[in-house]
Amino acid sequence: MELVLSIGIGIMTGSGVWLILRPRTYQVIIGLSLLSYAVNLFIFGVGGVKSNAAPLLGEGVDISTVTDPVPHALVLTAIVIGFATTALFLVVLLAARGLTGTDHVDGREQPK
Amino acid sequence: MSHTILLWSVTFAQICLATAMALAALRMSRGPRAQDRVLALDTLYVNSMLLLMVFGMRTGKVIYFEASLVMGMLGFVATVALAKFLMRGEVIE
Amino acid sequence: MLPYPLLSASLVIMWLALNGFTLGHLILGCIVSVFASWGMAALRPVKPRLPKWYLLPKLVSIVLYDIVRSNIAVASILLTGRSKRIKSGFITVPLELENPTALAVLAVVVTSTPGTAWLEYNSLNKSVLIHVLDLVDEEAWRVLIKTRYEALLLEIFE
Amino acid sequence: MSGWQQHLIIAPILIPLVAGATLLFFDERERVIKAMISVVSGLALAAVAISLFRLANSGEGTFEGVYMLGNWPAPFGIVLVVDRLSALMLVLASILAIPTLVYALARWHTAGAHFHSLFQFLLMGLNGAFLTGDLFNLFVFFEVMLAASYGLLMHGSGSMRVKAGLHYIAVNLAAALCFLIGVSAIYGSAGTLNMADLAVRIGEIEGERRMLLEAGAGILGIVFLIKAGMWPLNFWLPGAYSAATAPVAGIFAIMSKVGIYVILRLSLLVFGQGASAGLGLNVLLYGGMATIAFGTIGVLASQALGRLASYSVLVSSGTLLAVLGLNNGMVTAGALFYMVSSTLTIAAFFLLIELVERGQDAGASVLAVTMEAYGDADEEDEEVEVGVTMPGTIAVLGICFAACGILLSGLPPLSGFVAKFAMLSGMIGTSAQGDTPIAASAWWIVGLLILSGLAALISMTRAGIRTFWASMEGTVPRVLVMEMAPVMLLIALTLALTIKAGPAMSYMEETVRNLQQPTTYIDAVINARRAGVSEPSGPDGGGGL
Amino acid sequence: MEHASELPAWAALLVSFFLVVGAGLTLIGTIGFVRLPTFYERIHAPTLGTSWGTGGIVMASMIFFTVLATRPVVHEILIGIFVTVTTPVTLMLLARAALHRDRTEGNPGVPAEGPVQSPGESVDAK
Amino acid sequence: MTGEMILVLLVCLPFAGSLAATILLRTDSRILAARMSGVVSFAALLLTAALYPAVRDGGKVRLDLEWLPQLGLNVTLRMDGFAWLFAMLITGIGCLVVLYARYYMSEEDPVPRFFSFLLAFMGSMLGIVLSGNIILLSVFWELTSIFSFLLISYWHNNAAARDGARMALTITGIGGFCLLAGLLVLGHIVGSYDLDVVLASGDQIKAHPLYLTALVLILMGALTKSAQVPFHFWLPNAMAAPTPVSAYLHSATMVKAGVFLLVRFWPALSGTYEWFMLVGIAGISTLILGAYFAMFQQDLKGLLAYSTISHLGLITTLLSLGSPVAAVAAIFHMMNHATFKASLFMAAGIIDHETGTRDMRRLSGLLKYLPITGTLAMVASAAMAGVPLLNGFISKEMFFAEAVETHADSVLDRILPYIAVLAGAFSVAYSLRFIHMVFFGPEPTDLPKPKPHEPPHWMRFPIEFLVLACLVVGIIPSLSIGPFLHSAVVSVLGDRTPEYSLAVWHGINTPLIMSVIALVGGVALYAVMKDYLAKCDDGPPLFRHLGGQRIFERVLVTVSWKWARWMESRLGTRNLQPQLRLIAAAGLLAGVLPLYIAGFAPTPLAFDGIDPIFAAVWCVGAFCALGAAYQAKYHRLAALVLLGGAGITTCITFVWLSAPDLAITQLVVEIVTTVLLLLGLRWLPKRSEKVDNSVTFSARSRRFRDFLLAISCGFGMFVFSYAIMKQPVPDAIASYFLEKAYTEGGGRNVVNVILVDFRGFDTLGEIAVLAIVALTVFALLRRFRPAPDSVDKPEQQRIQNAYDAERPERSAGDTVRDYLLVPSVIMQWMFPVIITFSIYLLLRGHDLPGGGFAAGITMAIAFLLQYLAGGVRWAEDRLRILPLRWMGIGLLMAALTGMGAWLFGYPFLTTYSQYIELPFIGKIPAATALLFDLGVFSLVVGATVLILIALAHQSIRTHRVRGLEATKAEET
Ligand code: NA
Ligand code: NA
Repeated sequence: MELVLSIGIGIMTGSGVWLILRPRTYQVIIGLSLLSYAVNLFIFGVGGVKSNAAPLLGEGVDISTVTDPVPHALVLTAIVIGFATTALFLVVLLAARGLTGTDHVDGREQPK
Repeated sequence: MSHTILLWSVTFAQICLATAMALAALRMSRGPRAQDRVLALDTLYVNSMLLLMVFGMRTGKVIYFEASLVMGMLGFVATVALAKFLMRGEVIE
Repeated sequence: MLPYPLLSASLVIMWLALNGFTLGHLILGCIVSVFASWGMAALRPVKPRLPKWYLLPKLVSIVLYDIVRSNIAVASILLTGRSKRIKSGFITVPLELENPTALAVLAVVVTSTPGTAWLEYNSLNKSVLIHVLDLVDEEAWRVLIKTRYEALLLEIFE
Repeated sequence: MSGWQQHLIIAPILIPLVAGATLLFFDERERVIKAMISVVSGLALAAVAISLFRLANSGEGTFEGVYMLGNWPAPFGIVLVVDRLSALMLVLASILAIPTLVYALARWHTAGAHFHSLFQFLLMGLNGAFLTGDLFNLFVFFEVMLAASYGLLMHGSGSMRVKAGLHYIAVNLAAALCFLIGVSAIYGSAGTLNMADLAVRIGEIEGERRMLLEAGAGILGIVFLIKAGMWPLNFWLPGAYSAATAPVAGIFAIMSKVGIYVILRLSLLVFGQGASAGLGLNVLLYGGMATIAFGTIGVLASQALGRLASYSVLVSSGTLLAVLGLNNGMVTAGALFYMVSSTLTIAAFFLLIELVERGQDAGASVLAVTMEAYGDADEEDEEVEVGVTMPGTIAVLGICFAACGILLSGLPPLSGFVAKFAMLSGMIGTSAQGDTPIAASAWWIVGLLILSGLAALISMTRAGIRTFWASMEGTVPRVLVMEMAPVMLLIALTLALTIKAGPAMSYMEETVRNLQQPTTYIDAVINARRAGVSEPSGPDGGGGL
Repeated sequence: MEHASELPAWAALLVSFFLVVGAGLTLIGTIGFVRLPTFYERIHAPTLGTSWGTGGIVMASMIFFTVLATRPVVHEILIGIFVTVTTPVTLMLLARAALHRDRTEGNPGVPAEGPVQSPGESVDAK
Repeated sequence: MTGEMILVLLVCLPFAGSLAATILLRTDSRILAARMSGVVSFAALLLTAALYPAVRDGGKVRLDLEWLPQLGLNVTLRMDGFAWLFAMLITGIGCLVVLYARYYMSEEDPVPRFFSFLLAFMGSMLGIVLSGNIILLSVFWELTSIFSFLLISYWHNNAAARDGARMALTITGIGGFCLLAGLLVLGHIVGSYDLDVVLASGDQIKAHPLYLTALVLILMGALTKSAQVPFHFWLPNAMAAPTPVSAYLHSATMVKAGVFLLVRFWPALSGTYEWFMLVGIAGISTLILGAYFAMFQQDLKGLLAYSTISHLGLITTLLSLGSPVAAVAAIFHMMNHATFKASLFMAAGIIDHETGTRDMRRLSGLLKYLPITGTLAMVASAAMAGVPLLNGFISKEMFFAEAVETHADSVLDRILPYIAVLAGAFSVAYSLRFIHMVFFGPEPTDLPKPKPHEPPHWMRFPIEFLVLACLVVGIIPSLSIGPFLHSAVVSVLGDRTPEYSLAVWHGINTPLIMSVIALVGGVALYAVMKDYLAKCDDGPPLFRHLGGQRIFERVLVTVSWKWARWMESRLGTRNLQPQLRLIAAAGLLAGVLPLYIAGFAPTPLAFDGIDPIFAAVWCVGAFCALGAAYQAKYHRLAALVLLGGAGITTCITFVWLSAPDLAITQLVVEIVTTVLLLLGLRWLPKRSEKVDNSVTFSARSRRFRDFLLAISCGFGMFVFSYAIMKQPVPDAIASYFLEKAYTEGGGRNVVNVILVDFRGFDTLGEIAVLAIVALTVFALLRRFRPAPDSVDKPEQQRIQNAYDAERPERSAGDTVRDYLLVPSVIMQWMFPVIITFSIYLLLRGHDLPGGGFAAGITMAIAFLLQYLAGGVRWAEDRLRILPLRWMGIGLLMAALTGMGAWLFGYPFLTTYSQYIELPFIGKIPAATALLFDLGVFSLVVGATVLILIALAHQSIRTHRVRGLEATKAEET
């Protein structure tokens, strides 16, 4: 499982990094979203991955077998903050596009 | 006995659904037009929802149910927005 | 207080289905459903009248049956590879239904049934454009929709 | 600290939070109420910060300033810690907040929506970052601070601000991702998020786990270096700072110091010793020197005053980084003094620039263009009468400008000189231990500091001559007392810092001594007692209370 | 799947049946979705998954958990209802959008918008 | 009054006077400012004089005040004989200059400012002289630079004054910084910054390996300040200053600060070979070059400036020799030069004032008009030329005597006598020229002010006084200056004080012969060059076009402007892509380097235990991620859809790996994000693959580089995350949470308990972030202006509207109405359902997956759906959502819940949970954490709705704007 997840994280990171290095604001925002998926999964994976061991207490739940809940809480916070910042970045890129007329990240078309 | 039967059927179901997801993803990337991709996303949503339900059965836990419910209940919102964007060029008028 | 009793009841049922049936949840569900139906009231939808709501189960069972049948039909088309040979097409069905809710129910029925898809409703001439996957006999489809579903819906909603 | 006093620790976070939330209930048109809430919050903050400062300074190396949120003991819950360093930063932040706020009240707070809320949230983020003793909570407060800074940076809108905002946000989002990777890697390899606990555990971690921890710490370090503005991760800074409106740039003066603060805190608390300490120190040292060099070049190359000021921020950051890289207690104390001095200076300078440029046609017209073209035609902002021609305006502006120039180039008699002297004295002066030869790196820093001072001198005279003597012919800028007073206050503070250099430096030295003795901090955090529970990490207390 | 060992055989068989049917139909639908040549035909394929595909798995799950917990577990039915109710919305909106696009681009094979065509007049999709 | 108090008063008084003058700035109190300055400087003079008894014969007055005692920087004021002599010079000439300036400054000048700066300068100069701490000395040193800058640029509308001032500040500033460094090194060597300690540690200093470093740095300070070659060129350019400034700063005091410093540290630093070479070369070259340049100046003040440079070179040369007698001569010459040069400057100022020019080619025969001034100038010039019976003669004789002595056997030493004579001859020549060309010869013809006459008596008085001093000292040196000089010498040289005599006549000896040669040679030289000099261009023949000023300006502009700009553009960037590239690379490096150094061996891959279904799901996820990356440029919608696919994979992963909370949250966020991006997509420009497919080589290589970086980052993250996942979290804090979540947190869902209780503070911060972002979005969008090509309605709408418009049976908007007729019914009916579901998520959160955040977003989706179904107008007609209220209430509720604990004496956010027994219903959990979660919920609803709605509003807003524009166009 770790292998699959970490390959997935790697691919998402690679795609995200590629995109944030592109010149169009839309590419950057997609890249940032992909990167935040990757990072969220990374945080999540740090606690060790276990299937079917949700940290929910109840009768018959042995707390030594459930997964580490801390990374989950961290990911939740990270998701929320990621959502907020994505929204913000979107609006800023729209505002920039409106003011500069271009969707280039630098607000002007680069000479080729 | 029932364990074996269930194991096989659950595994079969999961394979089917995973394959279905892969096919939906294929259509998603192939298009050819935007509406195909959007429809593929919707299909992917449904397939994943089903996969998660089967997963819930495999683990015997009902706690994963809400995730499926959210997909079933709210998944269409994104697709509606996409479809409306295709039709009107604008999501909220 | 309860602008949509049927809705409120359904929401209570939904609440109980989600939480399990206990007295506490019944009370809580009632409170929640009241809030939710106030929300609905705020939207001021065209309030559907359901004089013959007891016919609904009939509709449901017909639809369920049809869905099973068309599931098999479509699945066999897809499985046997007939998909290359079948003739699909559009049909226009004039409707008498006007109530939007009833139209919505009809749309759900048509679309949920594999093999038919509701494409476009034209409010001017009150007709609907439907796409049929295996269009052998147009008129048969038209009749099917009008008699099997529309008639029943007209009965329920008017 | 006991009773109500104990809750004082969280007040620097809650006051702006509540103020910011309360402000949401008032319409944009109710400017007076909004301004009042904001100012009252600022004053309350300053009062709290000063009381905490006095409390922190009263003890002889003892810590009582640990606040366990939710009454959960460290390392499980989040703790806030007040020590000399964080108290100093709190005071600095609130001292900066009041003048900038007053300045903004003259006109800028109406240039866009929700200025006051954003301002309060920025203070909340800053104070939280200074107080928290938890790595992930630090991330959260960084985000609070940054989110507010995004809003404030683009306050007033306009093409330049939005473009700068786009870059600023993109860079900070990338940094935030690194932050998360770093923190979670540290959690994954050390099993804790509490800084004090981490400091305890780090000694016991070995093997592969330690390598992973170091890698995580390295990635985390990049984040703080980005925030602190280390070359080559600092190109966002001049654009962002120079595009911001004056009061915003003024309060931003402390933002780059947050990165420095964290580096100082973590490097001495957690990574003070061990194999990886050396590498990090070298990065700070050489990166800092490169930053000074780059900042110096930028100061020289800047035509616009805003960019000059921004590059001065870089010089200041570079100086601090390089000096921290030397890892020499005496010098670090000087660096703390320098940090305070340069923050005040840069804030004053940013506030001043707008007033000075108001007299110039070019600057004023650029401003007018942005205000006209991008202002909303639908909601006519009523024309605010900006300033009146005061007698002696030019003279006062000129004196303030000269004071900023003197401060930036580290000339006497203001605190810039004392700060520079304190650092230099630690590197090559009497404080550099008698017989050991002075390190080559110290010489390099000395050279760079001298060059940077010289560059500031050349650039500031060039700019001053251009603005005051060559172009401000006849046009006297219209400046309000409300705008001038904050600048003068900040400069007066640098003067006070000069006069009281002795006591101030004692505080800094004591601060550094505390930082170099992390066990006090660690013990205070780990052994803090829960309220209502007899044991420090007592038995199950039943239902919470 | 150790937890399922106590399940009686009849239930296991029933569950398996619904599972296989549901998942199978979904897969078939998706295969059709990939293979069918035109968009208007493809739109039918996923409805296999949203109708009895979902229905089968919902049934399987309900039976499974009901028998296992020896109390009625019916909340899955909500999923069925919501999927049934919401899928038409997306399909309608999408298909109409496609229709509009085809009409604007003047693609052959789509009926023109306007007054009702006389009965019997339909347009061949091919 | 004690000596200590006098010291403090002496330093403070001028600054206080300066402040007072600043306050008088706006008043028209020219005379008042001058009078006050006069009183202040005269009082300072008296105070200084009063200290004489204390400093006579090696006495000292010393005062210590703590300033920065930890670092050895204290306000130590210390006066000895030498400092006294200098202080007398500063205050005495200060008085005279104030008096002179009172008449010199014109009506239009802002006189109070002038006196303010002048007094401040006087204070700084006194500070240098009186500093007993070398760092304090450096403080005052820099202050003199600053005030000199302000004084030179006094007439700042004159470009020459601005440039001259800047040059002076730059040069002396460089020197000042070096001096500070040098003094610090000196402190390092000695272990103290106390002047007395430093002066007592000469041997230790000279033996220290850092001696040369300290020496060079200190000399940089001294030589720049004293305008020694090659730093001399600022002084002639500083002549743009008002003449009182030139007289005071550039002859008597500030330029003397450099040589003062050399004298001050003479006991500690001199006497080594390095000292001799460095100081000697500078001094000798300055001596000769200054004199040579002075001859060719056409500007009166230029001539005096170069002459000053030359005389400072003379003093420096004397100090370089390392012999005590030479040091005596240096001190003596400092005083002499100050007297005659200040008077000459003032005379030049009068000439300028009366004739309107300082160009010697235009001046002629002025003696007729200015007989008294002319006479005084002649005497002073004679002193400058070293004519017997004047003070300049005596010190020059001493210089010649020292020049012939052998000090350190070297070429320099051997050529010194010849150079000394040559320089003497030059100085005779330019002195003669000054007098002859200005006061003699034909009637002036081409004066800007044709009728010059004598100035008011009190303006001339300072010159008279100084000339008188030249005469007195020149005739009876040992009776006049003798005792004071002796005190000074003793205080500097201490035990090494030599025997010297100040007699006018020492008999016929080598120095006298040298003097005669110089005098005769100088007269002859002038006679030969007279005609050439009367017409030639300004500046010496060979170097005329190679002005130090021009080189300086050129270098300054090149280095500080052109190079800086070039380097800024090279070392920095204003583009985003390189910055992100650097961050990615830095992050990669920061992660890899520690691993590499520590010798990290990648964890071997374990293929067992992989769930193939999970792997298949990830195949889909990876495929979607790569697809999104591939399509994002030209097929934005495709990229968005593929991003959704990647998001679904993430969700499934969360479910699969036991994090149902995360899955739910991720899902709802995913949905809202998709809608958000779609809302934004409408405002982005069309992009077509066909248009921009011209790819250059550089673009391609850039792409390849990015590709490599992306692959590396991806691979790095793969290795890193695999390694870290394989490490079980050590003894984590997690077990505590698992143990206490139910017993003390009152919840079964540990994740939620962490969120609202254990780490509720994080959540508080996180919702604050959301609130802030919503506010920012709102504020930004209020001023949103779409790009011109996006203002129009989308193409689809235009076509559909046109279609509706064409047909008589249809009305506008029919298409969209029909389009949404059926779907909107279902979307409306979903509204209460989703609300119910959101409340469900909220209430169960503490025990089961859900929670305030997911519930809030779900609620927001319910609202969003109505906007989708009916449009903005329709929805807002029905739903009055006040997002700001929701946000405010949410934040306050969360904060107040936390504060509630205070009432019970617990810290912020301490929760209280209990099971409440209700009739019929049974036990229900009641935790304050739920209130907190309710706050979260409220805030999230408000913030999400605010963001979405603010974006959605842009469409109708721009339509409105367009409508307004259209009507405006019709009207015109
Ligand atoms: Na269908
Ligand atoms: Na029409």
